[in-house]
Amino acid sequence: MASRTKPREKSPPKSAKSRKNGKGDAAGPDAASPGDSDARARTDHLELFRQMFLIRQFELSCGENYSKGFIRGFLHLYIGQEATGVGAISTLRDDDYIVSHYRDHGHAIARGLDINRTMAELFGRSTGLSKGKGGSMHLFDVARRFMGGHAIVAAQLPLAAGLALAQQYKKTDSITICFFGDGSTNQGVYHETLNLAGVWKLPILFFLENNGYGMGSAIDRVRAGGNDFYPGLATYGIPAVEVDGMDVLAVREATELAVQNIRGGGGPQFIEAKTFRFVGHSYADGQKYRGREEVEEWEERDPVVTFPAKLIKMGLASRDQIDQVKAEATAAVANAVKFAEESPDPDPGEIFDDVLA
Amino acid sequence: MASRTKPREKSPPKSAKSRKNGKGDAAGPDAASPGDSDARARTDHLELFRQMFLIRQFELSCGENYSKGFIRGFLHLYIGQEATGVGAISTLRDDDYIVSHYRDHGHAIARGLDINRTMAELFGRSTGLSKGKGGSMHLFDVARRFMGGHAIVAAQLPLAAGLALAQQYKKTDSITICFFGDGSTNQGVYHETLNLAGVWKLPILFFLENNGYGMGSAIDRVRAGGNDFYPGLATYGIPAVEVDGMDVLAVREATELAVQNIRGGGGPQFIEAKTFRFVGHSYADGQKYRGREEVEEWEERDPVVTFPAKLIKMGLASRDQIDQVKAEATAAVANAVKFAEESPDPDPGEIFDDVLA
Amino acid sequence: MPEIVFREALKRGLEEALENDPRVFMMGEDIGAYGGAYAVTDGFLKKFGPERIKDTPISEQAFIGAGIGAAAGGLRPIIELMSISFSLVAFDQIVNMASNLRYMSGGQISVPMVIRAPTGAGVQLGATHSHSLETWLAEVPGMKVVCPSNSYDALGLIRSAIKDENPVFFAEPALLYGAKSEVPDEYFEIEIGKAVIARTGSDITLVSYGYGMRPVDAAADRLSERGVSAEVIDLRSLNPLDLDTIVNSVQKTNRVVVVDTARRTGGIMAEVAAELQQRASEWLDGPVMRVGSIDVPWPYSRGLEQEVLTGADDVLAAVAEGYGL
Amino acid sequence: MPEIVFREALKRGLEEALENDPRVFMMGEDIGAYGGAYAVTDGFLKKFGPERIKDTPISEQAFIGAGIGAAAGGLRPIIELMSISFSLVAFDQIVNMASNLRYMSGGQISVPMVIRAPTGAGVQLGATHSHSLETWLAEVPGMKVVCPSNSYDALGLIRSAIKDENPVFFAEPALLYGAKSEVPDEYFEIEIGKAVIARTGSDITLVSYGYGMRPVDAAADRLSERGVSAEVIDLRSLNPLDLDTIVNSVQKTNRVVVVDTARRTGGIMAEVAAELQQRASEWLDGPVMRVGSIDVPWPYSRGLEQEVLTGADDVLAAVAEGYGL
Ligand SMILES: Cc1ncc(C[n+]2csc(CCOP(=O)(O)OP(=O)(O)O)c2C)c(N)n1
Ligand SMILES: Cc1ncc(C[n+]2csc(CCOP(=O)(O)OP(=O)(O)O)c2C)c(N)n1
Ligand SMILES: [Mg+2]
Ligand SMILES: [Mg+2]
Repeated sequence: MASRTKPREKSPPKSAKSRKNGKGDAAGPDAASPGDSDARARTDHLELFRQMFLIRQFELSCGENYSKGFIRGFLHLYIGQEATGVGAISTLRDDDYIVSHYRDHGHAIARGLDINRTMAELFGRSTGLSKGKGGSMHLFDVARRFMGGHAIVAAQLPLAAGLALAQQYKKTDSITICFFGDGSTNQGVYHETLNLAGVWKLPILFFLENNGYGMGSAIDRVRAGGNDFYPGLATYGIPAVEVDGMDVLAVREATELAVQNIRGGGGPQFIEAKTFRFVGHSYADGQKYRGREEVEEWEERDPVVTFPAKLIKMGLASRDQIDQVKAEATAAVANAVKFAEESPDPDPGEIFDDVLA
Repeated sequence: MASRTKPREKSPPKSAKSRKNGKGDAAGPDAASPGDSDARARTDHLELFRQMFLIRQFELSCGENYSKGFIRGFLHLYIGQEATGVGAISTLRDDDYIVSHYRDHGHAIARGLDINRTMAELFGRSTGLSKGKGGSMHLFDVARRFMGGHAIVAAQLPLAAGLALAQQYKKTDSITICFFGDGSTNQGVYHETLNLAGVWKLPILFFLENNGYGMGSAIDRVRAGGNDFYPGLATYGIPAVEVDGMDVLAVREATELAVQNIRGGGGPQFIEAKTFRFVGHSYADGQKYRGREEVEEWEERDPVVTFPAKLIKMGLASRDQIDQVKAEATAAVANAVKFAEESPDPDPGEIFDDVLA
Repeated sequence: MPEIVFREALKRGLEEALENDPRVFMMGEDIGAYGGAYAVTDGFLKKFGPERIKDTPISEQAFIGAGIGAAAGGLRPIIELMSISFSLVAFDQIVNMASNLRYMSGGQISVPMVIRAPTGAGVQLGATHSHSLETWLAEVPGMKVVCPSNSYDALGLIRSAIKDENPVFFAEPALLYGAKSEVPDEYFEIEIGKAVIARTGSDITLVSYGYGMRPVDAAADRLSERGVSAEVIDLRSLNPLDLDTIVNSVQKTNRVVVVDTARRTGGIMAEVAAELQQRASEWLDGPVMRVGSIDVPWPYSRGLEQEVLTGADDVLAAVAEGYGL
Repeated sequence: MPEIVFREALKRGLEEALENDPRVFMMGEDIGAYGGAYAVTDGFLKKFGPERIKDTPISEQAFIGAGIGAAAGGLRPIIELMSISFSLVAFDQIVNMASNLRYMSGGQISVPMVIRAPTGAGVQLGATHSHSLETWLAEVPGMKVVCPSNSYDALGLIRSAIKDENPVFFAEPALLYGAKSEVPDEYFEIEIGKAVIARTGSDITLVSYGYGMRPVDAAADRLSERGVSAEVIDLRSLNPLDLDTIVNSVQKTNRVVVVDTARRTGGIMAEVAAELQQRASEWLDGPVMRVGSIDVPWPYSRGLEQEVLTGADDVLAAVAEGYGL
C-alpha cells in the first residue's frame, strides 16, 4: 500500500522524510534495507499491529453485543480507521492530551485504556471508565490524559484548544491532539477554534480523519471546498499535511513530524488522514447513500489485513507472531466482555454522585 | 484617491474594468475623458455624494441627540464608511434584499429609507420604522427589502443566505447583499453560512466592510490570517475582490460586476472594502486601543470631503451644486429630528402587538 | 379507526404539505439520501427532488438561520434537527432571530417556519443527547412550541404548524416514533394552543404532554384499579399554554399533579404549577404536586437512566403524598 | 463602612485572584486593550500582561470551550462575556460541555471556571441584547449560578466563585455596575447557595435577586409607610437554590411574593413559586404571588421598556391582590 504523505500549502516540506519512507514501503519487500529491521522496530511494528487488531476485535465484539442488547444508545464503530488512530497516538508521550469524538473506542484503545473498563462502560456497568454514566460516545480516562469522547459534532475542538492553552500557559512542552471527522469541519466552532489556535499559537495537533462521509453525507455534497481542506487552513496559518490513513507507518511518521514541530514551539499543525469506515455510521445505518463497490474497494486496503501481510513479507514478523497477537487480542476481548458481563450495574444511589465537585 | 480593486485567488479577473477606472481616477482630472461626463453621470455622481453627505449629517445628528439623551441604548455610527454602503447599494434593484448589522444607518439611508421614520425609530417613537420597538441596531423596512439591522455579530449572515435561497427557489434573478464587519469573520456562523452559500450556489453578495477593528480589537490581533481573507474564501469556492472602501466609484464598480455575476447565476461572491470608522465603535468608546494619528491618516481620505472635491475638479459638479446638496441634506436631517421629537411615544398598549402573527 | 405509527403520521402531514404548497420545502442533516435519522423523511428525496428536500451540512446555525431567511422571503421551510439537543448550537438563531424578528421590526416580518426535532431521554444516549429543550423554548415569546404524544395529534399539529404564520418548534418524543395509535382518514387539524382531555375523571387531574403521557396513563390505570378516577390532560401545546382547560378540570377534581419526563427543576411544569396555584388556589384541596425526572445530567446506563426518568410510580407517589389517594 | 461601586467590587475580587493564584487568568472580548465593555477589567492588561489577560476573537464558542479545556487542564479561567445575551451563541459549550463533563466522566473531570456576564434589560438595547439567561442556566445540573445585587455580595461571591471547583456562571446586573454600597475592608467570602435576608419583617416575604432587588426594596419601603412590615430575601444564588431560607421566612409571615425583572413566564421564579407552594402550603395564607416582566420580546423605546420591566408598582399590586395588604 502506498503511503501518500504529501505536503501542502504553508506546510514546510519537512514531510520529505515520510514521503521517502512511503516510497520505500510502496516498493515492496525487496526495497527494505535489513538495517531497518532491528529488534526495536520489530516490536514496534508488532505493537502497532497488536493495537489495530485489538481495536478491530473490540469493535466486532461491540457490534455483536449491541445486537444482543448489552450495549445500547448510539454505537459508532472504528472499523477501517484503525491505522489512523494507532499510527497517530503511537507518537505521543504520557503527558500529552488526547481529545476524541463519539467514534472514540479506537483512540481509547490505542492510548492503552483498559479494555475491560472500556467494555464495561459500554455495558453501562459500575466498573466502566465513567462508572456507566458516559457510554460509548463519552469515554474518559483522565489518568491517561484521555479527555473524552464527545458527542456533539466539533464541540470537542475548543476543549482541546483549552487543554493546549493550559500546556502553553504552564510552559510545558506537552501537546494536545484532537481528532474529528470531515463532516465536523462544517460546524462553526471548528473554524472558531482553528482561528484561536492560530492566533495564540497553541500546541495542538488538529487531526482530521477524513472517511469521506459525515453520516450519510458524502463530503463533497455538503462542503463547498469538497475534499480540499488546505486553502481554508492557510488562512489560519496552520501548516497541514495529507497522509494515507490506511497506512499506519505513514500516519505515524507524519504525526511524529507534526508533534515534533509543535513541541518545538511551532504552534498548531493539521493532519488530514484519508481513511474509510467499512461499516455504517452507527449501528442503525443501512448505508443507502453509498454503493457496496466503494466499500469493497477500500476494504482491499484494510490495514488489519495488509499490514501484517507486509510485515511477514518484509521479514519483520513471522506468521506465528502474527497469529499469537491475534489469539491474544481475541482472548483479551473475550475477557473484556466477560468482565463487563460479570460487573454489577451501578447502584441507584450513584445517580447523585459526580454532579458537582 | 486611488481605487484599488485587485483580483484575488479564484476570482475571475473581470475586475479589469474597475481596475482600469481606478487608474483613471488615480491619475487625476486630466485623465478624465469628456465622454464620461454626460448628464446621467453628473446626476449619478451628485446623487452618490448626496447620499454620503446625508448619512454623515444624519450620524452627526445622532451623536448629538445621543448626548442629549433622546437616543439611547447602543449607538454605532457609520462615519467614515459612507462610500462603502452608498457605492454598494447604488447598484441594486428594488427587488434585491439588503441585510445589515447593528451599524446600519448608512445602509438604510443609502437604500432610501425615510430618514424621518429612521430618526423616529432611534428616538423610540411610534412613527419609527419599527414603531420604536427596534432602535438603532434593528432597523427594518420590508417594503424596501431592507431586512435589518441585526445586533448579534454575524447572526445576520444565515438570514441573508435564506433570503437568497428564497430568491433562488422562486427562480427570480434578484439577489441578496449582506454587510458585515471584519470582526464578524471570527464567528462560527460566518463560516457555516459561506459554506452553505457555496454548496448551494446561492445568489448572495457577502460584503465585508473591513474597518480594521472589531470594537477595540485590531483585526490582526484576533484573526490568525490577519487582514488576508482570501485563502479562506477559496475553500468555499467564492470569488472575491478587494476594493478601496473610501472610493465610492470603485465600490460601485466592483459591486456592479459582482452583482451582475450573481444575477447571471454565478453563485455567491465576496467583496472586501477597506474602510475605516473615524469615530468610536459605539458612542461609549474612548478609543484607548488606537492612536489619533491612525485616525487622522484615514480622515485625509474622507469620502465626504474628497469625493465632492474630485467632482468639482473634474468638472462633474459645481461648487454651488455641492453646496446646495449639503444645505438640503442638513435641512432634511434637521427636519427628521423635528419629526422625531414631535412624534408621540408608542402607546403602552402596543407592547402586546407584533409578538405573534 | 385505522392505526398508524407516530412516524407515519408525521410523514403523512409533511407529504401533504409538500404536495399542496409549492412554498413548502425541507432542510436538515441527512433527511435526503440517508432518509432521515428517524426515517420520517424516507423516500422524500426521490419523490420531491433535491430542490425541496435539502440535505444540509452539519451547520445548524446556518441552516436554521437560512430557514428564517427563507421564511421571511416568502417560503415555508420545514427544518429537521437530528436531535433537539443539537438546537443548543443554534440557540441564538432560534431564540434571538426567529422569535424576535417580528417584534423588532414592528410587525413587518413573518417567519412561518417549522423546526422539528426528536426530544427527550430514555434511549441511553447520555447527557449530551438527552435534553428536553422544548421546556426552555416554550418560554420564548414570538414562537410557538408543540409536542404531540400520539399519531392523531402528530398529524393534526404538523398540519397546523406548517400553516402557521409564526415560527413553530415541533418537538417529537424520540421514544414514540414507532408507537401506534388511531388516526382517521378524514382531514382534520388541531388548533395550536389547545390542551386536550385525554381521559375524563372526577377525583384528580393529571397533566402532562409528549412522552410524559406514558407514565401518566399508566398511573391513571392503576388509580382506576383502586377506584380513583383520574382526569388526564395532554397539553400538546406548550406555548401558547392552555391553562383554562386545566383550571376547569381542577374546579371539578380539586386535585392536581403535573408531570414531566424532562428534569423536574424549572421547565414548563414549574410554570404550570406556579400559575395553577395562583389561579386555582380556591379550588385546590392541596398543593399542586409536581413530578419530573431527577435533576442530574442524563446517565448512560440503562438502570440509572430508568431510575432518573419519571415513571408511573413517581406519579402515584405524588398523588399519595399530595392528596392521600 | 466604606462604599464602593459594584464594578469596583468585582474588580477588587478579580485583581486579588490574579495576584494570589497564578492559575487564574482571564479571557474575553476587549477585556484588554479596550478595558472591558463595562470597564471592569480596566488597567488589567497593563498590570497582568497579555498572557493572563487575553483578548479573544469574537468567537464565544471557542473561548468558552477553551476555558473549559483550560480548567480541565489545571488552570482557573475567568471568562467575560460582553453580554449574557451572547451566551446564546455558545449555549452548547455551557450547557452540554461545561456542565456535563464531570458527570459523563464519572467524576474524573473538574471544570473550575467562572463565566461572568452582564445581564438584564432596562438600558434600551432591544430584544436581542436584553436577556436574563441566568434563569435558564440555573436549571442546568452540574453548574452553579449566582447573581449579586450589591457590591458586598459581588465581592464575596466572586471570591467564592473563583475558588469553586465547579463551573460558576456569574451574572452581573448591567444596570448596577455604577451602584454604590458598603463593603468592609476585611476579607470575607459568601458561600454560594445561601440566600440572605436583606431586610427583616413580619407581615409578608418578598423574594428576588439581582436587579429585581430594586423594585422589591422600593415596594418594601412603600409597604412600611403603610405599616406593613416586609421581609426581603435576596436569593444571590440561583443554583443551588436556598429554599429553606424562604420557607423559614414564610413560616413567620405566612405571605409571599416572588419577583423577577426577567420575564414572568418560566425562569427561576416559576421554580421558586412551584416549590414553595408545595413545601410551604400549610403556612401560606394565600397563593405564592409571582411578579415578572411582561412576556414579550424587549422593546427598545424607553416608555415601552419601562412598562414591560417589573417595577415597584407591580410588586405592590401583587401584594394587594394576593393578600389584601
Ligand atoms: C451539532 C451536531 N449535529 C449533528 C450531530 C449528529 N451527528 C453525529 S455524528 C455526525 C456525522 C459526523 O461526521 P464526521 O465529522 O465526518 O465524523 P465521522 O462520523 O465520519 O467519523 C452527525 C451528523 C451531532 N452529534 N452534533
Ligand atoms: C455574538 C456577539 N458577540 C459580541 C458582540 C458585541 N459586539 C458588537 S459589535 C462588535 C464588534 C464587531 O466588529 P466588526 O464585525 O468588525 O464590525 P464593526 O463594528 O467594525 O462595523 C462586538 C464585539 C455581539 N454583538 N455579538
Ligand atoms: Mg466522516
Ligand atoms: Mg470592524
